[in-house]
This record gives sequence, structure tokens and C-alpha cells, in this order.
Amino acid sequence: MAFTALVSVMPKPGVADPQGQTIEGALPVLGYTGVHDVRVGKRIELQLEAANESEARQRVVEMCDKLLANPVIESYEVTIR
Amino acid sequence: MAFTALVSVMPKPGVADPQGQTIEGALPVLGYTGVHDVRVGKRIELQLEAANESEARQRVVEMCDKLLANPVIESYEVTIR
Amino acid sequence: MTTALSLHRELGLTDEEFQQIRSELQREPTHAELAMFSVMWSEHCSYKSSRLHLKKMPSTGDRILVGPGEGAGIVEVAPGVAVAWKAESHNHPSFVEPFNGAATGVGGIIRDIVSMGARPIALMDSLRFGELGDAPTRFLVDGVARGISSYGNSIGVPTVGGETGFEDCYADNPLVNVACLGIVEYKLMQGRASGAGNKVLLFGASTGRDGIGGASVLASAGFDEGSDDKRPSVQVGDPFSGKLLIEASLELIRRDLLVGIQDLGAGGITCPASEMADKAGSGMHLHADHVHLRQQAMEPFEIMISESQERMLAVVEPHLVTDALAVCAHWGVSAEVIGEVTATGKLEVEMQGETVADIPVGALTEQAPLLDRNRRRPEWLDELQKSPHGGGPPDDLAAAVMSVLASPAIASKRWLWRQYDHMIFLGTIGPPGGDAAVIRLPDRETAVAISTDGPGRFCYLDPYQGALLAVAEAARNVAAVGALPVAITNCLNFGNPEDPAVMWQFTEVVRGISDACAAFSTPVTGGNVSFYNETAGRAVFPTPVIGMLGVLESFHSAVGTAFGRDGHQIVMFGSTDPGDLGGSEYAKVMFGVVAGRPPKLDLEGEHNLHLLLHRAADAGLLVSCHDLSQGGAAVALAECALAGHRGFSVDLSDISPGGELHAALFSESPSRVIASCPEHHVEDLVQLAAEYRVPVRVIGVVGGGTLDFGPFALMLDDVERVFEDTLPQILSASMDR
Amino acid sequence: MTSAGIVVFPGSNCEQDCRRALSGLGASTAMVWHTESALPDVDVVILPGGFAHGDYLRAGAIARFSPVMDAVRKHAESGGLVLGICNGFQILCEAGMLPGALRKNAGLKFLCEWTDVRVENADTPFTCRTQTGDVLRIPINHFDGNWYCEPETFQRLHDNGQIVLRYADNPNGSLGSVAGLCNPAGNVLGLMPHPERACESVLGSEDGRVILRAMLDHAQRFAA
Ligand SMILES: Nc1ncnc2c1ncn2[C@@H]1O[C@H](COP(=O)(O)OP(=O)(O)O)[C@@H](O)[C@H]1O
Ligand SMILES: [Mg+2]
Repeated sequence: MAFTALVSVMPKPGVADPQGQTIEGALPVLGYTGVHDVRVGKRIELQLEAANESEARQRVVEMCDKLLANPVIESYEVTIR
Repeated sequence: MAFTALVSVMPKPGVADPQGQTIEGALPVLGYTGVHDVRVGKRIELQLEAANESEARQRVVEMCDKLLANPVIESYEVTIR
Repeated sequence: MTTALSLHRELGLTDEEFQQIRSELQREPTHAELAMFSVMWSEHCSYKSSRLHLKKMPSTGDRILVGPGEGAGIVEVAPGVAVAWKAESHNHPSFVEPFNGAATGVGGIIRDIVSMGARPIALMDSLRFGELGDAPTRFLVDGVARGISSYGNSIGVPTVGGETGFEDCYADNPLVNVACLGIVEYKLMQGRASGAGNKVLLFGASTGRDGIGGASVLASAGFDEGSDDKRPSVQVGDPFSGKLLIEASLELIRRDLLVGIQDLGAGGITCPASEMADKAGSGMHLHADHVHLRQQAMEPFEIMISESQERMLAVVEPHLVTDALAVCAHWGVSAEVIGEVTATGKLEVEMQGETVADIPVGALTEQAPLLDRNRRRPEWLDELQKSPHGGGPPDDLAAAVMSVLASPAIASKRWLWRQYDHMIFLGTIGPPGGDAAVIRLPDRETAVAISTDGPGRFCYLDPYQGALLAVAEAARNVAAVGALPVAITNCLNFGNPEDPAVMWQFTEVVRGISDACAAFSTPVTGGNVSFYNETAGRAVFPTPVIGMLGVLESFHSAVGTAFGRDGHQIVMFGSTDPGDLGGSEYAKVMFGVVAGRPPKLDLEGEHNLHLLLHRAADAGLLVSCHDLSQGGAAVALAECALAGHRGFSVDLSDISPGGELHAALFSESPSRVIASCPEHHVEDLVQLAAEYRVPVRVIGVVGGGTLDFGPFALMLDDVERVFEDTLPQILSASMDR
Repeated sequence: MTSAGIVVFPGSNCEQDCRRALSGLGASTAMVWHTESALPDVDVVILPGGFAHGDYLRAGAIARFSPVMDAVRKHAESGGLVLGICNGFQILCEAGMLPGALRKNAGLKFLCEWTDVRVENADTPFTCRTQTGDVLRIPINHFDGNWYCEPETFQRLHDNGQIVLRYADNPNGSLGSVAGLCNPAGNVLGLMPHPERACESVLGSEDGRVILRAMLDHAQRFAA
């Protein structure tokens, strides 16, 4: 079966996020106040073949552990469709 | 009220995505076959104050148009929690 | 489905051109044929408005191995050592999408160099933006800088210098010109498709709908508007594929596997296919369906004109195809044989066994329209030239020097060049910050010096005179580091050629470049023309960017701008005309005036200065040397002091006879440099100057913590703060998307 | 003569500069393509700077899976010297051969400029020709040099003397101003500055030779 996997990889809490900070700093300049805790990460979408959803999820989780995320600084979340 | 906004910014369909292609090329080497259409974009999470959900959404959409996404090559999706 | 008649208009072809196509073919063109004609006959590919005039530029010389007309010009810089040197513009794409526009501009010029069999070893970027007051302009600057940085750094070619200017006229038409230097590694290649029966190899990135004509082209192909996937998309730079493409191409050349090679740029596959066949007097038969595609259901016309990046077309003898494919495979570069060379003199394209194009090669190349457009000197120019240059005395000289140093055009460009890898290859003897970049050739004593200059204001006030000054400044920058100027490349940025005034500016500039290059014996090795740089009827200043190439027999004799030791004598070569304030930075910064006439230039005197400096550097007489340009003596002296972290005291009171001190400080008279040396070298320098009939005088001495101009003095630290902090402060506001 | 194997990944771009610098110091060099599963007979291994696989996804994320990396790991485990410069450092971190990870520079800008780096531990094969506290002038050239690790890990690295080089003036936000660090055994060093770019006075500094020379000398003794 064909599945779509949506992976979001975000900087771990506590790990400084310069991109997020830069955006947070720029928003007020553009007139957007009251915005905080901006975090910037990656969004990865892919198609894969698998026998069933749980197998699909398991393979994508493996890919994240091995390649898509760096456990020292990033955490990830997988959604299968 | 306080809301959490989840924004995913992806390259528009048809726009070349060298990063996605390179990852797709690497996966088989790691033993992951049958994976295709890998696309890499950005995931942005932020907290904001707004009177209600629809106002929150509207403001985040504006931020995307102005700052978070590059309308020429990227499309975005906003989820409000 | 639109009819063929309106289709040609949507493709940007005139009715006359459409008739000409019909008679070339003796029938109605197919959709694919029309698309192929539209790109090959476009201004960008055919140079239809400029060809006639460019022919007049001097382009031959003992050192010129390959002149204009190939991927890049080739210059012999030492016996048996040849370099490729070429500039390209990517103005419009960079305005639409600064990051990718600039990045793909770098990729494009690099492939031009590689197509000659040369390894790219240095880049220079010449940039023009609107005034930095506007947020959109700051966003552009940031995006362009990141684009050049991300592509050039990743592909591993140092960006060693450039220039950056700010004028209102560029606000909606930024100029992004990039020049690339390469060294011929194994053998000189040329784009030739010789030998009927030889195979045509397309290698590099896959082909998508990148940068195809415009939405109308696709609409006309009967697409359903809704589907995003069908819209033409911006070209995205892929330095990683670009790097692999360089290595694969150079290895194919080193192993002698190619008959000919040409890069794919504007015009997609159609351009190299027709040009290589044309130059070899052969033909080509291509299978559009053998092209490796990135997107589904692409039409034949899209495949033929797609401008997807990072691709090359090569001609290979049949028995070498396997080896060639193996080389590409080693580098992870995909490659397909998409056709073969024929003797038909035609470019035939088939798709699924059906012929979609069958065009006499010449019809796409030589037969392309050649226009002698109307030109007329604009009425407003007399007014402008008659009006005063506006460079009157300031209330406060010290404050005036500070204001000019704080002008973004003058202030340090470190903010830009620290984002560029300018050190890789261990050849950058003269890094960014000096007059010209000095590049030691890999594992050799020989070095080359390169500089890009394009004084748009002067060309606006007087296109011919401005062009002379552009070539003169570029040559002087190269001579100031001790090199002998030998050849130029150029990028001519203008408005709409259909406007007689613009066309007049263009021909005047070409005349000026020709005269200056003849006088300096620096032939034109090639270049690029960018027209239609205008928005809402407002054109940019005529901006010819000159890329000068100079030669140093030994990198050891290279001279920098930094004052070296306290007590060294400061010498000024050349004479100062207090009237040379028209179009000066001083007049613009202090009084907001750009009017009058640009400085006068004595070609022979300028040339003599170059020869003198080359001799002096060779003889090791100079500790530092810096040419005078924007901002005049005040800025040049300040830059020498900042570079050397030591002050000076000078007396400029008598350098400009009959002039006031502000004129001596800010006049932009050409043919001048400021040098420093130990006392015991002064006599030799004076003798050399006499030999070359160049005016010379000692104007002061190096030392101390102040810039002492006599009547007033500035603290070195204050000057440094202004000079270094201006751009970072203004641009820190720019945002990363 | 000491021999150095320079590993070349697709997208590496400092391998020739490393070759020039090392031959300048009298070493013999061999380029090793990333698909090789074994190293030639070399005394030291260099992972040069560049953009392996375009630095796509993360710098070094894909390169660490190249077949040659197993051989590099074995070389290190058997006590051989491994030097990772810039992208090489990033690859060593991704491969887990060195602790921590390299994030985007704090200023979100690529930085190519001269830096002063202070030697924190002169007792490694790479720094044994310096004194602790010596300051070396070596240029950086990266977008991802902002090194990070968990606080407790940092303490451990500090106590083990694995923090070998620190910036005098932190250019990129790196935790503890770390510019270079080594494994517990001290035979694997990763650093962001480019010593090969600082081996000639005409280029601005010769301080890079101090590190490369020490590495070659030590390898020779080790071999003998
Ligand atoms: N866009 C740029 N990229 C790289 N270096 C630049 C750029 N703009 C200016 N520079 C560098 O800043 C220095 C000063 O530039 P410029 O004032 O144009 O020099 P000059 O007046 O001698 O032509 C030069 O060394 C030049 O290479
Ligand atoms: Mg100059």
C-alpha cells in the first residue's frame, strides 16, 4: 500500500534556535506584537510503500532516528496518511 | 486568548527541491527502498495572543505572506490550536 | 487552444518575425518550432539589437586565444598558461527571487567557464541596488548576498571581489552581474558538434518546467490554469549538482572523451544543440523523449526550451559513449544519449516517433533578426550637462569627509564579502578590500589581478566619456596592485533598446569601451548585454560593468592598499582638476546633485600611469598603492590608513591649482593613485614618473593615530567605526525568510 | 615520509588545499573516494572541508553513511590519527565519533574571516607543538559552526581536556566558544577553523602549520 508520511523535526526545548529568535525579533517591526516562543524546524514529506500503516510508521521512525533528525539537538513527530 | 500556531512551509509543486532529491537518493543506500517524492520544507511553531481562533489564524496567515514564506516558490499551511 | 497567429505574439515574436519563420520553413511552424524560435530569436539569445555594434569592439591581440562568441574568452597569461574570463548578468531573475536569482546567476557563469575546458577559480560580483532607505531594497541586498554566498561557497569557487552601488534608478531594476575566472586545465574545448553519427549526450540535473517563457506560453498550450504544477516556476539553484557537474565535465575533458561541449542556459537544449551544429556545419537529430524529466507530461516544446539548471550538452564518438556514461555515473550525474549528429544541416526533434521540429540550423542562429535600431541623443542631456555639478564647499570639511565615508557606496563592503568564501584554492593573495583581487594561479608563480567597475552616474551624464572612465578605472585598479592590464570582459546593462535614447546611450558606451580598450591594448574577450532594465518607463543609468584582467609575472610583486610603516613617504601620481566634481560621490552625498559633466580623461596619460605602476611594483619600489576613484583623495587616503591601522599627515593645499581644499579632497579626476614607500625609494619613483611623463609629488608622511589633512584632522578610530559599521547597521534590519 | 589519506565526499571542496598544505610539509597524500570500504596504507586520515552532499538536510548527515566511514572509524579505534576540518568536523559529530552537534551560526550568516583560537589543551597529537594558552591565527569558513552539547556532556569534555581549541572572540555562538575538540583518546580532532588556509605568510598566517606539523610528526613516531 502507498502511504504519505509527514515528518516535523524541531529543535529540542532548551536548544537555542537562532532562526526562531530572528523571526521573533522581526515580527514586532512588521507590526505583529504578542508573538512569542517562535521555533523553526524542518518539515519533510514523503511517499512510501508498506504493508500497513504501522509498518509505514515504524520505517519512517527508523529513518528519523538514523537520518532525518539529529537526536542531540532535534526531536521529531511522524504523521502517516 | 493564547493560541499555538503550527505553520508548514513547503516548496510549491513543480519547484525543484534539490534537498528532497538528495535525501531520496540517499535513502536506498541506508536500505530504505520504495520511498519517493521526498520534499523538504520548513516547520514553524509559535505562540500568539488573539481575541479568537479566526483572528489568530488571520494574523498568522498575514505573517506567512509577509515573512514566514516566500510566495514565489513556497506554499504554506496554517493550523491553530 | 489559441491559434498559431496569436501564439507567436504570446511567445514574444513580432508579426514580421513570424512571417520570416514561415518563409525559412516554407510552411506553418509547429508549436515546438515556434517556441524554439522564440527563445533563439529573443534579445537575450540573439543579441539582435546589439550584435551590429558589438562587432566594432577590438577583440584581437597576441594574448587572445579565443575571442567573443564562445562560452568565454581565453587569454594567455604566461607561456602555455591560459585563463577563461567572462561576465554575465542575472538582473531580472534576481529581482523576482533574490536568493535563487543570484545563486543561479553564479551557476550559469561557472558553466560557461567549464564549457571551455577551464576550472573556475574565482568569482566577482558587481551589484547595483536602490537606496538602502527602503526595506524592500535591504531585503534584496540580503537575498542576493545569501544567494551568491550559498552557491559560490558550496560549489567551492572563491568570490574574491566585486563592487556595490546604490542609486534610486536601480530600485526596481537591481543589477546582479557576476564574472568568473577559470584556468584551462587539460585542453581548450569548444562547442562543436562535428562528425555525423556521433552521439549527443545530455548530462546533469533532470529537466522540469523551470523558467519556461511565461504563463502565457503554458496557457497557450491548452493547460488547465488551476493546476499549480503546470505554472512555470523560478529556477532553484542546486550547488551540489553544480559541483558534481563541474567535476564530471572536467574529467570527461581530461580523459579526452568529448568532441565538443556546451552548457545549457537561456534557451534550454535548443541553444547548445543549434549553436554546436551551426559552428560545425552539421545537424542534429534529437529524441525529446530520451530527456530525463523531473515533472510528468511535459510537452515537447517545454522539453526543448526548459531552463532547468545544472545541465550540459556534449558530443561523443559512439565507441566512447560507455566510458563517458561511466564518468558521469562515478560523479552521480545522470546522463542520457538524446540523439546524434547528422549531416543534414537541420535540427530535427522527434517525440514518440513523431517529428515535432525540423528546422534548418542556420534559421535559429545566423538568420536570427539583426536590427539597426533608431538612436537619438536625448534632449534632456544638454540641460543636465549645462547645469552645475553641485560640488560646492561644505560648511565643515571634517564633517564632509565623515559623511562621504559613511555613504553606503563608499563604506566598507565587509558585510558582503565576509559571507563569501574568498580564500579557497589558497590563491587569494589580494583579498577583498583592495583595488583589484590578486589570484595566484594554482602551483605557479604567475598571478592575475581582476577588478569590476561600472560608474553608472558618469555614463548617465555622458555615455561615451563614462565608458572611457569605466575602462580606465578598471585598468587602474588592476595596475594599482602591480599588474599589467591585458584584456576585459564586460556586462552592458541598459534600458529598453526600442527607445532611441537608450539605443544612443548604448552605442556611445560601446564606442567609449572600444576607444579605451584600443588605447590600453586590452581587447574585449566577450561579455553580455542586458536590455530592458526598466520599470514603468524608468530605465537604469546606462551601466557598463567592465571586468579587467591583469597579469603579474610573480605574485611576490603584488602591492596592497595598506600603509606599511610610520615615516614612509606618501606620494601622489597624476594631477587633480578641481572641476572634476560632476557626478561625484561628494556632490551626491552632500548636496544630492548628479549633474554637470563627468571628469575628463587623457587616455594616453592614463595608460602611462598603468605602465609606470607595473614597472614600480615589479622593481619593488612600492609599499602600498591605491587608486583614486569615488570620494577622491579623501577616501583613498582614509582607506590606506584603515587598511594599515596607522594614520598620516598630508598637505593637499597645492595639488589642485586654483582649487579650494574640498575640491582637492573630493575631486574624482582619473589617472591618479596614492602610493607609499621608504624615503630612499622616492627618487627612483620620481625618475620613473618622469620617464612616463606622469605628474608626481610627495604629499605627506605615514604615521600617528590621526588622519591629519592640515587644516583639520580625524581620529583613526572614529573613521574606522564609521567606515566599518555603516553597512552592518543598515542591513542588520534585513530578514532571512 | 608520513602519508595522509584525504577522504573525498561528493561535494567536498577543500581536498586539494589540504593536499597542497600537507605536501608543503613533506607528507605524501592520497585521495580516498567516499565509496572505498578500505583505506590505503596511510598514517593519518583527513576529512576535508566542503559541502558533502550539499550539506542538504544537515551538514554531514548523509556523508556519515558513506562506506569509507567504517574504515575511518577502524583507523581511529586502532589509535590512528583523524583530523576533521570544518565539514569534516561536522561529519565526525554526525557519525558520533565526536560529541555534540553543529547548528547554524548565531548571526544566521555565513562567515569567512580570520579568527584567533586559543589552545586549551597542548597535550594532544595535534597541539603538542604549542603551549596551552597559545593563540593561533586561523580562518573560519562556515554557516554551521555553532557547536552545542548537553551541559553535563560539556562538563565531562572539559574535565577530560577534550576541549582543545576555543575562539578568543566567539564568532558563531558556539557553546563555550569551542572551536575544536577531540575524542577521549585524543587521536581524533575536529575543528571549524581551516589550518590548511594558514600555512603561508602571503596568505596571512603560518599558524596552521603548527597543527599539521605536530600531527605528521606524531604519526611518524606512532608508525615507528
Ligand atoms: N559585492 C561585492 N562583493 C565582493 N567584494 C566587494 C563587493 N563590493 C565591493 N567589494 C570590495 O570592496 C572593495 C572596495 O570596492 P570599490 O570601492 O568598488 O573599489 P574600487 O573603488 O577600487 O573599484 C573592493 O576590494 C571590492 O572588491
Ligand atoms: Mg580602486
